[in-house]
Amino acid sequence: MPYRVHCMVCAGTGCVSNRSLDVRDALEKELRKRGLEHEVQIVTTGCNGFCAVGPLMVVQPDGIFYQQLTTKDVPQLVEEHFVKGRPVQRLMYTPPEAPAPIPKMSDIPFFKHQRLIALRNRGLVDPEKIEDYIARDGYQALVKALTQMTPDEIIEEITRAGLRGRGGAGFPTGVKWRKVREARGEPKYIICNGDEGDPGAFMDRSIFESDPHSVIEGMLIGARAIGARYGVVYIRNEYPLALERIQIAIQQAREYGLLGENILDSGLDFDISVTRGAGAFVCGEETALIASVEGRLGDPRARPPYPAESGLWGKPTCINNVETWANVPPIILNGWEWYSQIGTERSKGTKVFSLVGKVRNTGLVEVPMGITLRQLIYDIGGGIPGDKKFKAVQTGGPSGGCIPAGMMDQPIEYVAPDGKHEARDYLDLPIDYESLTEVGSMMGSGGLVVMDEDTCMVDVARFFLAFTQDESCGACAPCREGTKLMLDILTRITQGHGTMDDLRALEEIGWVVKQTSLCGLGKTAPNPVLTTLKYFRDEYIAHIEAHKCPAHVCRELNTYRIDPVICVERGHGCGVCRRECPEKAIFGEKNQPHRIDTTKCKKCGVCVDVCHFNAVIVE
Amino acid sequence: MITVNINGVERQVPEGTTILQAARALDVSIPTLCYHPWLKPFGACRICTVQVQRPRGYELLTACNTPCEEGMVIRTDTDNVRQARRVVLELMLARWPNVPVLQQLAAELGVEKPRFRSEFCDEDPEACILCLRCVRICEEVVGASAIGYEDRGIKRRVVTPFNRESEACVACGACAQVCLTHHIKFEPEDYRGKPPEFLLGPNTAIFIPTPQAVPKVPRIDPEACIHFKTNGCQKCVEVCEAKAVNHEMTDQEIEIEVGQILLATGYELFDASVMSQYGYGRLDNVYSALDIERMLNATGPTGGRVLLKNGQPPRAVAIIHCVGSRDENYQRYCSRVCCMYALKFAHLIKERCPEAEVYDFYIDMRAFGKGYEEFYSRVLHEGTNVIRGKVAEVVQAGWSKQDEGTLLVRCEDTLIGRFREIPVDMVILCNAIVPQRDAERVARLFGLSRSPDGFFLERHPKLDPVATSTDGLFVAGCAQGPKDIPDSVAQASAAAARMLATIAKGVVEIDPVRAEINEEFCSGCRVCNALCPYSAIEYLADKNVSRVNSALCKGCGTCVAACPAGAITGYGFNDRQIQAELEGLLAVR
Amino acid sequence: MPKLKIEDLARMREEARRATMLREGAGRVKIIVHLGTCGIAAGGRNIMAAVLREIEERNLHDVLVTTSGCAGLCSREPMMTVEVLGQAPVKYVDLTEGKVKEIFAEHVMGGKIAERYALAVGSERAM
Amino acid sequence: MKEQERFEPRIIGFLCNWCAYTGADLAGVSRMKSAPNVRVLRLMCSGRVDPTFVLRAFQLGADGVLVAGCHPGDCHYQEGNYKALRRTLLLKRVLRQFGIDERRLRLEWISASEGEKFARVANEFTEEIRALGPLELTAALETGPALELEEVRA
Amino acid sequence: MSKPKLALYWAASCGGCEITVLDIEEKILDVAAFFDIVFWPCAMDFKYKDVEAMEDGSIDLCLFNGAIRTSENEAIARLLRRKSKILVAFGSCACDGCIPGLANLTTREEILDWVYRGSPSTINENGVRPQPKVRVPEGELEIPEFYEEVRTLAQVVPVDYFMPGCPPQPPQIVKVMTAIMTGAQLPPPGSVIGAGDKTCCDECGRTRQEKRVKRFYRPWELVPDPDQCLLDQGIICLGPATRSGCGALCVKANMPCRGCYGPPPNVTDQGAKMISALASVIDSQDPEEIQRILDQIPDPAGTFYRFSVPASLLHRRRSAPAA
Repeated sequence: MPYRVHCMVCAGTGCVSNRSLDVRDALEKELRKRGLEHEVQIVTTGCNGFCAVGPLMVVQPDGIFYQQLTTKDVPQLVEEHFVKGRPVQRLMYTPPEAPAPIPKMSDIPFFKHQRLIALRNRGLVDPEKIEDYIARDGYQALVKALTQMTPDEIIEEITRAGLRGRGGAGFPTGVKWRKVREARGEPKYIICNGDEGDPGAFMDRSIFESDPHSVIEGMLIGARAIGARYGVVYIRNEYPLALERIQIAIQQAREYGLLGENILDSGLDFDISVTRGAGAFVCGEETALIASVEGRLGDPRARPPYPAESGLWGKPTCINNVETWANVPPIILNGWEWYSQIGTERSKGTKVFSLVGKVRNTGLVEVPMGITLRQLIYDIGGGIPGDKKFKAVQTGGPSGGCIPAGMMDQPIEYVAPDGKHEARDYLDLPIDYESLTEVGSMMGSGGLVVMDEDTCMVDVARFFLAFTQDESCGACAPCREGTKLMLDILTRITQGHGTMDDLRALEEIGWVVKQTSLCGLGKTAPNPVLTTLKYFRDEYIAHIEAHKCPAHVCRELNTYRIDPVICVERGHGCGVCRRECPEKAIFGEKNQPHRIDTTKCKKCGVCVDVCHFNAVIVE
Repeated sequence: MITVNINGVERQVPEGTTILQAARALDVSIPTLCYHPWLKPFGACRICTVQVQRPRGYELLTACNTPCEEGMVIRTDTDNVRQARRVVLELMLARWPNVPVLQQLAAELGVEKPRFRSEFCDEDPEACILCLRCVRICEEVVGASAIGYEDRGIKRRVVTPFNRESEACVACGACAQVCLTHHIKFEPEDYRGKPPEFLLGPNTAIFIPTPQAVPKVPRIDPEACIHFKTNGCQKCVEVCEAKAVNHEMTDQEIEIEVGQILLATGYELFDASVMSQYGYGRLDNVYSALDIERMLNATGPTGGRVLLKNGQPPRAVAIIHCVGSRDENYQRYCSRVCCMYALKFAHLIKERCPEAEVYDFYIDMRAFGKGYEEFYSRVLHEGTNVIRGKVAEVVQAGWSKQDEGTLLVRCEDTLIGRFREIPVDMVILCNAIVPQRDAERVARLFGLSRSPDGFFLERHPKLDPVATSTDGLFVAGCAQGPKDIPDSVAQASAAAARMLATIAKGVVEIDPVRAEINEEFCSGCRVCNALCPYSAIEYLADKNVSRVNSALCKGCGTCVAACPAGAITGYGFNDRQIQAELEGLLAVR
Repeated sequence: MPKLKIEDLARMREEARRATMLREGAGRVKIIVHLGTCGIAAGGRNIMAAVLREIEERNLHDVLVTTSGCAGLCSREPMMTVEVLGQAPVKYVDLTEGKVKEIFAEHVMGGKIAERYALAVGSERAM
Repeated sequence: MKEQERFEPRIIGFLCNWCAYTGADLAGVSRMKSAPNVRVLRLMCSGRVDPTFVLRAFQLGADGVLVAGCHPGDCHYQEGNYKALRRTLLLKRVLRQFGIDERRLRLEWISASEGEKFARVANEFTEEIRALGPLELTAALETGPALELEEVRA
Repeated sequence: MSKPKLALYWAASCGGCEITVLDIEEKILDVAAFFDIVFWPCAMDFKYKDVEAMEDGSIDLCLFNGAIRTSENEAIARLLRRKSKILVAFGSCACDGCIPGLANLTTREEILDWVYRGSPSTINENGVRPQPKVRVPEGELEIPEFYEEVRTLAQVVPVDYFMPGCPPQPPQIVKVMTAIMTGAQLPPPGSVIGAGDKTCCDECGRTRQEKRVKRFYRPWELVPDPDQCLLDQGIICLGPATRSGCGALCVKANMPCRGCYGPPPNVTDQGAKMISALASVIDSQDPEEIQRILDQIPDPAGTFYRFSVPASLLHRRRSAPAA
C-alpha cells in the first residue's frame, strides 16, 4: 500500500534533546493502534533549523508544521489529522504578534525569508538513507563533474560563481583550489574543517546531521578538480550525532562505490577518513588542524609554507569549511550564473547563521548574502523577547566583532575583497579606528548572538576574551601573555577597579596581539574587546568612573535597594528576601518596608530573584 | 636570486633566505630571543617583528621565519615595529620582570618601567621564558625528544613526560647550553654507567682519557656521544679546524705475519662485590685497590686528594689484604703484590691526610723484594696500625650506636687473640689478581694449556718460565701468574731476549721426527685433516691430496696410524721400522 | 551492494523520487476522502482502502490522497472529492468500492467526470 | 707346573714417549720390581699405535698387547691418547669376533710420574695373560704352508 | 706357430668372474682369435685328464678365480700351477678370499651342523652328513674333502699376478688382455694388475670435508646427499682403505664402498687400517659416548673384513669366541 502521508519528524540534536524521538515512537505506536501504519510513513530527518520550537514535525504533502510536540499530543494529532484529515490548530506555530496559527511551514516567517542552498535537503531527507539524497538529485552534480567537465572547468565554475570560504576568512574557494591543483607533490589531500570551535555556533553540526551526503559530494567534486587522492573530515568529538551520521553516510557512499577506487568508472580514486577533534578551539586553525590529524600536538605553525603547498603529511592540502563543501554540488548542478545572482556584488550565495541569544526564534537560518540585521533579527528572528530594546549583535564568535544596533541596516557580507583585514597605523589608533570592520562588512563564521539592553558589553567582551585566552595554545608570547593581561584588565573593570589608562592599555595590547600573533586565534582574539571599545566606549567609562554597570550584569557595581512602597503595598513586607539573604543583610518586620544594609550586602542578587513583587531595585 | 629592499637598501639574496638572514647580511640589527643559528626558526617570541609593505597598507611579520619574496619592501625601524617590539617585551616583562636577557633587551628598546604585572608573574631571574629553544634542540639536533610541553596557554610549561626523569634524555647538556635564562642546569653528579673502579666522575662524549694518555688525543665515547644514539648533533665535527673528527671510524682488524708471539695479556682484578661481606658496590666509601690508585693519581678525578664520597677527607682508613687471595672459595694462590701496594697506600694516605688513622689488616706481610722490608718498617714508624687477622665483615655503622656514614671493620686480631671492631670512614680492599676473563679463549687460540690457577702454562716453572710448549710462543708478566712490576719487567726482557735469539739465528731448527704424505698414494680422503691438533695438514682441493706443513707438524704420528691408504710415512717411526721391532721382540721365545 | 555505474545512479534516482516526491507536495490529482464521524460510520475507511489499492495497482505516484472531516452531507456518505489540477473539484457520493474503481478509471485516469455518481462540481477548492 | 715349564706369556707394550715410557723409566730408576714379560716398544704418542701393529704382534706370537699413553688432557700432542682410546675400543670388538679374548689387549693411562703404576700394571697384566694361556696364532696354517714355486715346479 | 694357450678355472667362488670375462663384449672375439682356449670347464666340457695330459708350463696364461675351500680346489690349483707359465689370481676370491672367506669367522663343525641340522628348513633326524668316502651298492663314491678353513690361491700355490675386484671390471680385463696380447712389458711377478695404486676416494667425485663423525648410520637409515662424501654423512664407506680401479661404481650408485678391490698398495691388513681410520674420526672424548657410537656398528669384523678375512693377519677365528 503506497503511503499517502509522510511525517517528517525532526531528529536534529536540538529536537532529540527535547525528546523528539519519544514523540516519534509514540506516533508509531498510535498509528499502528489505528491501523494507519501502511498509509502514514514516519521519516526522521535532520535539523530543520527552528530549534526554539522543537520538537517539531512537518506533515507532507500538506506541508503542515507542528511544533513543541509532546507524547501527550500524539493521540489527538493522529485522530484529528490522519484519521479525520483536520490539522490540529493547537499544535501549530503562532508568531507572537500574529492573530492565528500558521499551518503551512512555507508561510512561517522564520522559513519564508530563508534561501536554502547548503541546507536544501534539510527536513526533506532521512540523513541516514543515501536513497533519499539520491532522490533529490543527489550525486548528479558529481556525475556532471566527472563526465562533462574537466578539472579546470570545475575550478573555473567555482571561481566564476564567486564562492568564498564559509569558515570566516572568506578566501575565494576557486583561487584556493587552483593553488592546490598547481602545487607539486603527491598524493594531495582535501580536508573538511568541521571543528567549529566558536561557542554558540552549530551551523556545521546541523549540515552534518541533516544532509551529510552533500558534504561528501562536494568533497568528491573538489577531489576531481584538485586531483586529491584522500579526504579527511575533521569533526568535533562534541558532536556525537553528527559524527555518527557522517560515518554512516561515508559507509553508504563506499558501499555504493561512490568512494574508493575508480568511482563511477571515471578513474577517480578517492576515499574519506574521519578524524575527531579533541576539543581544542585552536585546532580550527588550518595548520593546527593538520597537526592534530597527523597525531601531533595541535599547535599552529608559522606560515608560509601555506597548506596549499605543504599541508597534511607535507603534501598539498586544500582545507574548506563544511558549509563551503555543501555549496559546491548546487553550483556545479545549476551553473555559476544561477549562484552568482544570489547575494551581493562582493559576497555571492547564501550564509548559514546560528541565530542565538536574545531573539525569539533561535535556530539555524540560511539567508542570502546582503540581508540586513534588521530582517535577520526581526523578520526571521521574531524580534527580541520581552520587547527589550535591541542593543547589538556579536558575529563570528571569539574571532568576530560586536556590531551596534545603529548598523542594523547594513547588508551582511564579506570584508574587503582581498580577504585581509586592513591594518591601520598605530598612530591613528585612537581616532579613526576602522581597522577592524569596514563599513558594510560584518561577516564572521556564522555565529550570531543577539544582545538586548540587559547585556553588558564589557562582560560580553570579557566572556569571549576569557574563551580565547583559555584556548590559546601558548606557543607565541603576545597571544599567551597579551590575552591574559587584557583579561585581567577587563576583569578589574567589571569589578569596578578599572582606570582610564586601562582602556589605553587594552587598545595598545590588543593592537600588538592582533599584529604580531603567530596564528588566526591570536590575530582575532582582541576583536570583541576592540569593537566593544569602539562602539560602547561609554559603557566602559560608566564602569570605570561611575562604577556602574548600565545593564546591571557586573554584580560588584550594582547597589540593591528595596522600594518601600511596593514592598508594603503589594508584598505586605512578607520578609521572603530577609530569610533568603545569605549575608543576613536585610532588615524589616511583617507589614513593614524592608531595608538592605549595603555594607553587608554581597550583591549576590538572591533577593531580586525571590521577591515576587519585584520590589528590589538594582542601580 | 631575488631582490629585496631593506630600509631603502636594495639587495640580491638567494631564494629562500629569511628576512633576518638578509638583514644580518646588511648588518641591520634585528633583536631576537627564541632564534638560534642551530635551530629551525620557530617564531615563539615575535621580538624580531618587522614591517612589510603590502599593496593596501603594511603587515607586521616575524623576520626569523618569513622567507623573502621578489620585490619585498621591508622596514625594520618604523614606529609600528618599535611599538610592537616594546609592547611584546612589556608583556614578557609583566610575567618575568627579573630575567636579565629581557631587562637587557628592555634597555635596548627603551622600555623603562614595565606597565603591567601578570597574575602568573614569576620573579625568578632564571625563570623559563618559554622560548622553547631547549625543546627544539632536543628534537631537531639531538634527536632524543626527551622534553616537551605540558598544558596550554598561560599554563604551558616545558617539562619531561610526567615530570619524571626521562629515559630518552642522554644527558648531553644541549638544552642547558641553549637555555637563554640558565633555567636548565647540568650537574654532572649522576654519571651514567662508567665502571666505578676506573672513573669516579662522568666524562663528556669526547674527551682525553687522562692527561698522561698515550697518544694524548681526544677520544669519542660511543655510549655518551649522542650522534650514535640519534644520528644528530656532530657539533664537534663542525668546530674542529683540522677536520679530524670522523664518526664512521671503527676498530679495524689488522693481520700481521709474525714468527713469534709474546703473550703479555696481563691480569684482571677480582670482583670484590662477590664477597658481599665487604660491601663493595653496596656500601659507600668501600673502594677497590684500583679505585684508590685512580684517586691518588694527580690527574685523577679528585686531583690526587683522598676524599670520601661526600667530598670530605677521611678520618680513619682501613686497608684489607688478601681479598679473594689465599682463600679456598675464591683464589687459593697469593697475589704477591697486594702487601706492598697496601703499604704504599698507607704511606700516601698518611702523607696526604696527616691526621688520618690508617689500619692495615694482613695475614702475613710479604715484603720479599729488594728494599721492601725497609719500606715496611718505615711505614710502621709513620704510625700505621697493623692488625694481623682476616677481616670478617665491613658493616654500615648506622645500625649500631656510632653516627651514620662510618663503617665498622670487624676482625679477629690473632696476635692478641681478641675480636675487634674498628670504626673507619673509608675501606680499601686489596683485590686478588685473577686471569683475564678471556684467558680460556686466548689459550685455545694459541694451543696453549693453562695451569690449574688459570694463568698460562709455561714450558717449565723453574728452567724455562718465559717459553711455552709451543715453539715461538712466549709468555711474560701477570698473564703467567701474579707478580709485581720488577718481576714482570725481568720476564719481559727474558722473553724478548729469547725471541731475538731465534730471530738473530735466522733459521728455525725443527727436529727430524715428522710425518709426510706421499702424494702418489694419497687420494684426498681427508681422514687425516681433522686429526692434527696443530692443524698442520691442509687439503689441496685442486690436486685432491692433503699435505703436511712440516713447520707445524710435531711428529706425533697419529695421522700416520690413521691413514687408511698408508700414504703417510712417519719419519723415525715408520711402519716398516715398527714391524721390524715387533719381529725382533717376538723372535725369541 | 555492487559498485554503481552512472546508469544505476539515474535508475535509483527515479525509484527513490517516486517514494519521496510526495514529500514535496507535487501531484496531478488530489482525492479527498471525507472521514467525518458519519463518513467513517458509513464505511469511509473501505473507500480509502479501495482508493489506495487502486493507486498501488496502477503504481501511480502523482495522486495525492488525503482525508478531511465531515463534508456536511452525512446522508450521502461515504463521499470523496476528486480534483484534477487545474479543473474544478468533483464530489462523489454514496460510494462503494465498485464505484470507486469506475470513478478512478474514468475521471482520475481518463480525465472525464463520472456524472452518474457525481453530486456537484466545483463546490470547494482543495489544491 | 714346574718353574721352567711354566707358561711365560710374551707381551708387547706400546709406550708413549712423554708419559708411559718416562714412567716406565722412572719405575726402573726407582728400582721397582716389574714383570719382564712386557717387551717395551717406544712410540712418540699412543696415537701412533696402529691396530695393524696389534694384529701383527698377535700374529707373530704375542700373547698380550699393552698400550700405555698419557692421561686424557695431558697428552703432549693434545689429543693423541683419545685416538688410541677409540681405536682400542673398536679393535676389542673385532678381536672378540675372531675368537681372541679382548682382555689380551689392554689400554692404560700412565703419567710420567706414575712409575709405581707402570710396575703394578705390568705385573697384573702378565698374571692375567698367564691365566688366559698361550694364543698360538702362529701355528702353521691348518693345512700346511703354501708351497714354494720351486717345489711346485720340481 | 701355434696360438698361445689360455686356461680359466672356477674354484670356490660365485662364478661372477667367469661371466665378467664375457662382459668385455666384442673384445672376447679378439681373445678367442689370439688364444687357443684349452681349459674352461665352466664354458665347455673340458676334463681334468686333458690338462694332466698337457706338458708342464704349456698353458701360457691361466686365469684362476675362486678361493681354496675343498681338496679338489687345492688339487686343481696345484695342477694348473704346474701346467701354466703365468697363473693369475683372478678376482677377490682368489686374491683375498672374498665372501666365501667370511666362513673363516666360524668353524667347519659349526657350518656342517647348521647346514645339516640347525637350519630351520632342515629335517635330518638321524643327522646324516656327507662323508669324503662312502660305500654304496654300485661301488665307492668319493667327494672332495671340506677343509677346516678357506685359503686364498696365494696361500696354496705361488701366484704370478693378482687381479682384484668382485668381479674385476671389464675395462680392467680389457686393459690386461690387450697388454698380454700385444706382448707389452708385464710388471714384475707378484704385483697387482688391473687396478690403480690409489684408493677408491681418488675416483669418487664427491666433496669431502674434515671428518668429524658424531654417529654412524646404516645405508637404509637415510637418503645420503649425492654430492657429499658418505663417510662425512656417517655412513661407513671403506673407500679410503680400498684400492682404486672400479671407478667407484658403488659410490656413484649412492651406496657405500665395501672394499672388494682389496687393500691399497701400502696396506697389509685392509680391516685393521679401516678400524684405525674410522676410530680416529669419531668426534667424542668420553668413553661411554664412544661405546654408544660403536654400538651403531653391528658387525665390525664383517664390515671391515668383508672381502679379506683369509688374507688378513688373523686369517681365521681360532676357538669359540669368548662368552
